[in-house]
Amino acid sequence: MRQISYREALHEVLDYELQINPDVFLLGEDIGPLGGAFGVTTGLWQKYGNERVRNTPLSEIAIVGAATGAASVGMRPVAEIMFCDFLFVAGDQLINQTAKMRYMFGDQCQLPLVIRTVIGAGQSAAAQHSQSLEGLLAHIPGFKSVIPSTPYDAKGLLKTAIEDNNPVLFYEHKSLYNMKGEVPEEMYSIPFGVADVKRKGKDVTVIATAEMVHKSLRVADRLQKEGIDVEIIDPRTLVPLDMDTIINSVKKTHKAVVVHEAHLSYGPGAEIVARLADEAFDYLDAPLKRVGAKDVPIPMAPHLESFVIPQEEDIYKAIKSVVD
Amino acid sequence: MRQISYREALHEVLDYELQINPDVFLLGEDIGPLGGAFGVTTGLWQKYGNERVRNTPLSEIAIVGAATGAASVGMRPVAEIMFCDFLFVAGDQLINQTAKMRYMFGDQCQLPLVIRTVIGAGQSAAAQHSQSLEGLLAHIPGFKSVIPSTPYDAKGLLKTAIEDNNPVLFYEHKSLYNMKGEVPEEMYSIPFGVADVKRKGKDVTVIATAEMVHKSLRVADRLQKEGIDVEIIDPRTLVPLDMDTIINSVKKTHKAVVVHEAHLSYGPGAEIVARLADEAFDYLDAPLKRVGAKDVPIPMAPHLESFVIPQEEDIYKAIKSVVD
Amino acid sequence: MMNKDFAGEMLTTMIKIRLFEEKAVELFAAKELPGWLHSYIGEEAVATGVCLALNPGDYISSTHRGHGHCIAKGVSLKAMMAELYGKKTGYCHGRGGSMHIADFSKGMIGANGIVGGGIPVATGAALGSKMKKMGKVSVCFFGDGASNQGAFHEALNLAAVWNLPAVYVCENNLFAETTPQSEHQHINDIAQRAVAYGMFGDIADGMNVLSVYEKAKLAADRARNGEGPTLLECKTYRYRGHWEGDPQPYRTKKEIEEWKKKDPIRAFQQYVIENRLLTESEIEKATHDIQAEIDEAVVYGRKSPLADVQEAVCSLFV
Amino acid sequence: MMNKDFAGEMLTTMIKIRLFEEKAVELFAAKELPGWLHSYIGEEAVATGVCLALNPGDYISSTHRGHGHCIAKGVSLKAMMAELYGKKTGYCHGRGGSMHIADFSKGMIGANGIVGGGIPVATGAALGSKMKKMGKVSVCFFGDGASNQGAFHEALNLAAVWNLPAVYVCENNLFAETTPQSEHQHINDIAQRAVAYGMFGDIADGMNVLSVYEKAKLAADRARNGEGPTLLECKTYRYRGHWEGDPQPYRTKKEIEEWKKKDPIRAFQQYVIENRLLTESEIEKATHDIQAEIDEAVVYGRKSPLADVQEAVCSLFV
Ligand SMILES: Cc1ncc(C[n+]2csc(CCOP(=O)(O)OP(=O)(O)O)c2C)c(N)n1
Ligand SMILES: Cc1ncc(C[n+]2csc(CCOP(=O)(O)OP(=O)(O)O)c2C)c(N)n1
Ligand SMILES: [Mg+2]
Ligand SMILES: [Mg+2]
Repeated sequence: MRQISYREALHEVLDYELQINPDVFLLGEDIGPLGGAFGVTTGLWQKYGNERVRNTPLSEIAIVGAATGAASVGMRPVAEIMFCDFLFVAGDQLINQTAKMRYMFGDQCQLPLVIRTVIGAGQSAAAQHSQSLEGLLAHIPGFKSVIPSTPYDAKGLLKTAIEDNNPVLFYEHKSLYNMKGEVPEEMYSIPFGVADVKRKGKDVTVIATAEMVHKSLRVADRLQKEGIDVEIIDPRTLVPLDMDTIINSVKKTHKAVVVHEAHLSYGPGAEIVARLADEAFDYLDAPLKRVGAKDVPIPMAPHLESFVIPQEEDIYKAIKSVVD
Repeated sequence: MRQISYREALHEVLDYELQINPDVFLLGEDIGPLGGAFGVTTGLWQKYGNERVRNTPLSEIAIVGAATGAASVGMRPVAEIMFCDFLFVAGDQLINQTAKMRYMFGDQCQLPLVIRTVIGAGQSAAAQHSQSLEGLLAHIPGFKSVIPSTPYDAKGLLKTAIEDNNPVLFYEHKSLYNMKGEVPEEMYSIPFGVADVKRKGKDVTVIATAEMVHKSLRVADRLQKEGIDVEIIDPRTLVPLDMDTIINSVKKTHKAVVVHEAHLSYGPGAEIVARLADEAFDYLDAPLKRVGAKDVPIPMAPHLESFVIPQEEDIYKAIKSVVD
Repeated sequence: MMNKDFAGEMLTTMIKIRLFEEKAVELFAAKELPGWLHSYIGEEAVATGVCLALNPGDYISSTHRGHGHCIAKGVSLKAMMAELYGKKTGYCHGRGGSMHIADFSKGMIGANGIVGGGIPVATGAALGSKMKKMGKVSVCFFGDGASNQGAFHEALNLAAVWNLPAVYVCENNLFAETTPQSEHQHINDIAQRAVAYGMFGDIADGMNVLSVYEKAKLAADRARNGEGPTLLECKTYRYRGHWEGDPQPYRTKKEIEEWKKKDPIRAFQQYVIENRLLTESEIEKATHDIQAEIDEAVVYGRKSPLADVQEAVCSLFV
Repeated sequence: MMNKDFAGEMLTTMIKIRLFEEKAVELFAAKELPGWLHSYIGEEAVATGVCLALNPGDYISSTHRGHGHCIAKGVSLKAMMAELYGKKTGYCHGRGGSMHIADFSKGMIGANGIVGGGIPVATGAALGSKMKKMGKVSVCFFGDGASNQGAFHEALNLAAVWNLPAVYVCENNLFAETTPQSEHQHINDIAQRAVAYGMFGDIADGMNVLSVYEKAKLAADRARNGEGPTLLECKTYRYRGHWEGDPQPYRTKKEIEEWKKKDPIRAFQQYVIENRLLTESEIEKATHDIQAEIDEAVVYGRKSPLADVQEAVCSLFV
């Protein structure tokens, strides 16, 4: 099958949806002539024009509010927030308007909107441009949360996101945009709430998201040589969360390690561990481990940044600590 | 000892600090002549005047920013955000400025500021005035998070908060303001990161916060009659989190239930469970349980609100499920 | 513009708001209604003047003090009252209550407990209307206090630069909760903020329904004709506390009494009588009918069943 | 006002910024510097004119495009360069990098990666100064794009109503990243936004250091004398891309060349020579010295040790 990048995979879906559905439109900062800070919308403004691909003022509150209001009256906006670090400029719109509107008003409207945003470190972009904040809004009822790790998943999940009639948060990892992988030409949807087993194994279950899937895969190769067979599960969506696949794996391996780039404490991995500690308790043979960013703002200097962000060595050690 | 309310306990500390420390000042919406939406600052504006007790415009971004900037140049502001639901109007200030400023700038300044805010349901105030959002910012490195459950704790913890040279989030539960309890006349500080055992017991450990401490205490009384001896631990601060006290209890009881009013999924309780599932794994005899609000926006109608918010019956069932 | 029917609609709308609010206040004091209550009494001319200047399909969004806007937009008193009671038959099935009434079928896209929170959302509705070429205007009500929120600023800037069919109606009642305008902003006329966006700004006498109507009509027409959004400030006053229970340490009885002299309903009633548009007995009859409708709504609210709890936790997503 | 020393300081400050930026751009292109870089080249007159109008203890806060502000405020080039290199000896021990330089000892309370994010914080510093009666003015730099953020609105409103000693310097370089001003706001003069706060608004020619200095002095004096804050718009232009690597699809080479004709350094150099304040050889000598200082800073940055990783994760709280 042809190989395209994560960026191209996303771009294909946006292009397709703009083409087939007049209600779909894009809005965000610098998504027009530039094609967005990470180039996902490259060429779309040229193709669909000002009305459908809307460069906004530097106003995250207005972006989220406009998308929410437009969705409530029948449009299907796909908004881009340049970095997830800026989501909370519009924190109130997200938490108190977007997330609650449909439910609070007694199901009077649908809210088909997608908010694409960018997570992750690795570019020495420092504390305000390197966070992985996907855990925060997962706690707020009313959002679905998607976090793809491969070009294939990116395409199928974004398709589903745009088809969904509820607010969807879509977290793209900046280090993955150039990553290539097999992606079918045709359109397809990947249902939310279906985890993907990225590697089959029998000794230990690793639950990882975004770039950590790839770091974990490399660690698994290394561990294979040591005779440890790692199963890697990518939940792909945090809300809804496919605990069945995770629990089934743990029933087999009896051990689990959760890996994410978000900060460790009060992070999204805690939820997965907590559910395992309840729902799969009887199958567990070892302490449940988590690997996440150290609990400090992400520093700029590359050696400090790497130290704070989970590295393969950290994942390796965590897995070893439960299989030994 | 004399009994005073949670509200009065907080008020005493603010009054005292305003009196002894010229750098301390209060700011917030309607904290002046009215004394705040919940009356905590009653009389302080009259006593200390406009400069020290500052009624602000309806501008949460400005409140948090002003407090942060003033703290960075040597003041010790105590800001009030009327409801925690409004914290994320100032989400970016909190997450990207207040939390990061000191660390990101290489420890060049101290940031002694306290943000007092109100959590909790129970007043049929609906989805935008009833949340318990203490878990969200606990995930952001740079804040200490305090969540007192009694008048005694409220006083000692607020004193510590104002003495601290770092940003402190101080969550007051609206249903507790009128609660009375023994509180010494003199000033005292309760160190952060020291959990309090609210009830000694040997059969099961309940970790609860804010109003859930009291609901759990009532459930414990009921369970005592059934021969189940519940230990109740109130962490009092989420950051830093006193896992030692919690783990020591679990070493004795081998079972734990975490109870909070925040939404269940991706909530603060997940962190406590996750740490137990790692650090106390060998002592556990039963699945780790959590009780939290159901994952929908808080509805207004009293019967719906009660159904969504954890009730004694929910706590009772969770405990029973692990001791049976 | 002024004929008998229209004058009648204006007057009865204001009376309906006043009587509904008086009843709500009474029920709340009797602890029949759960939650909180922010009364609109005194400000009736604003909602009425604005909503009567709109087409039926136009959008409005509202605030914590939203009953007046709903009523002026023609929503059902029964479903409103049922919502105040927290019943299944209420607009939000009891989930929303007083601060969160919406009736999408009438273009009322929601009241809001977050001050200023509805402004960007209403702006989005205007965007939707424009993109779908629906010809609908989106009106956003908010207070003087709300005009200090970042959300106000970002939304109005967007509306101006995108030339959206929106009207921003600032109900300047001189207080944000307990804080007088002079303490929360260093300006008198909030309409001046329009300058910051290159937007048209205007001021209406919010105690005079004709003044509000005239300015709102102008603004709505401008919006509909693609001439861009307007910031319309209506100078008004609330007679009761910020919320029911407010001790009101921030103003005097005298100040309130002074404002009551400009009562919008009394003034307009006098006007229609003097101009022989309506007779006293016609007004009496209409008032009587409204009272009956409200009483019926109360009975409906009281008698309606509660929403099912299971349903309430199962409908987060479509 | 203009004497030899002062003219010299103005000119050398601008040259120092220009040369520092040119060096940083060069090092970045050579991949010696990690992270990102937003060059201030073209806008030197703004930082220089404003900072020279301040007292040494006054506060400034800055943006992602912050090197010029830092240099004009007199911070150490060595510690700046070391920070760009991500070294232990940098202002932030390598934690901050280009977008997060601060030097509290010089009143430089921080650059910011969040557009508009520093405005409320700088307002807080002004509040602190006022409450502590420090007599310090707090200056906040930000761009045209930033003036559309809610944070801008809330902070300026607060400063106006509390009469804080603050100066809000909007560097209108006509673009927010790739978006021209005309697409992000429906006004030309951002200074007009002062009207919305009952604040004094003013405009300076941001390519003319004397114009900036004069207006900034006025604003700082007003602030210091308790006459309230000012919104000072400086019309300027950046010569390079938004960030190093920007393909710049949004403007033409010709437009850039037109603006370069108004180059603030060349213009002021001409002025000082014509007015016999400085000679060409004095300028040459000064430029030479600055280049030496910058080269020294580069060596310092290069040779400095890295920060200790353990320390970096152990100092979250005081
Ligand atoms: C973001 C936010 N901050 C604070 C509050 C609390 N609050 C509710 S109403 C109100 C005053 C609103 O004033 P204004 O906008 O003038 O409207 P009015 O009540 O006068 O109609 C305040 C502070 C809120 N609901 N939302
Ligand atoms: C809140 C926020 N939104 C978006 C960005 C991304 N961003 C960085 S600089 C910039 C443009 C800033 O424009 P302006 O304020 O005019 O400053 P200039 O770069 O022109 O100096 C944008 C959109 C950001 N850093 N912060
Ligand atoms: Mg008001
Ligand atoms: Mg700019």
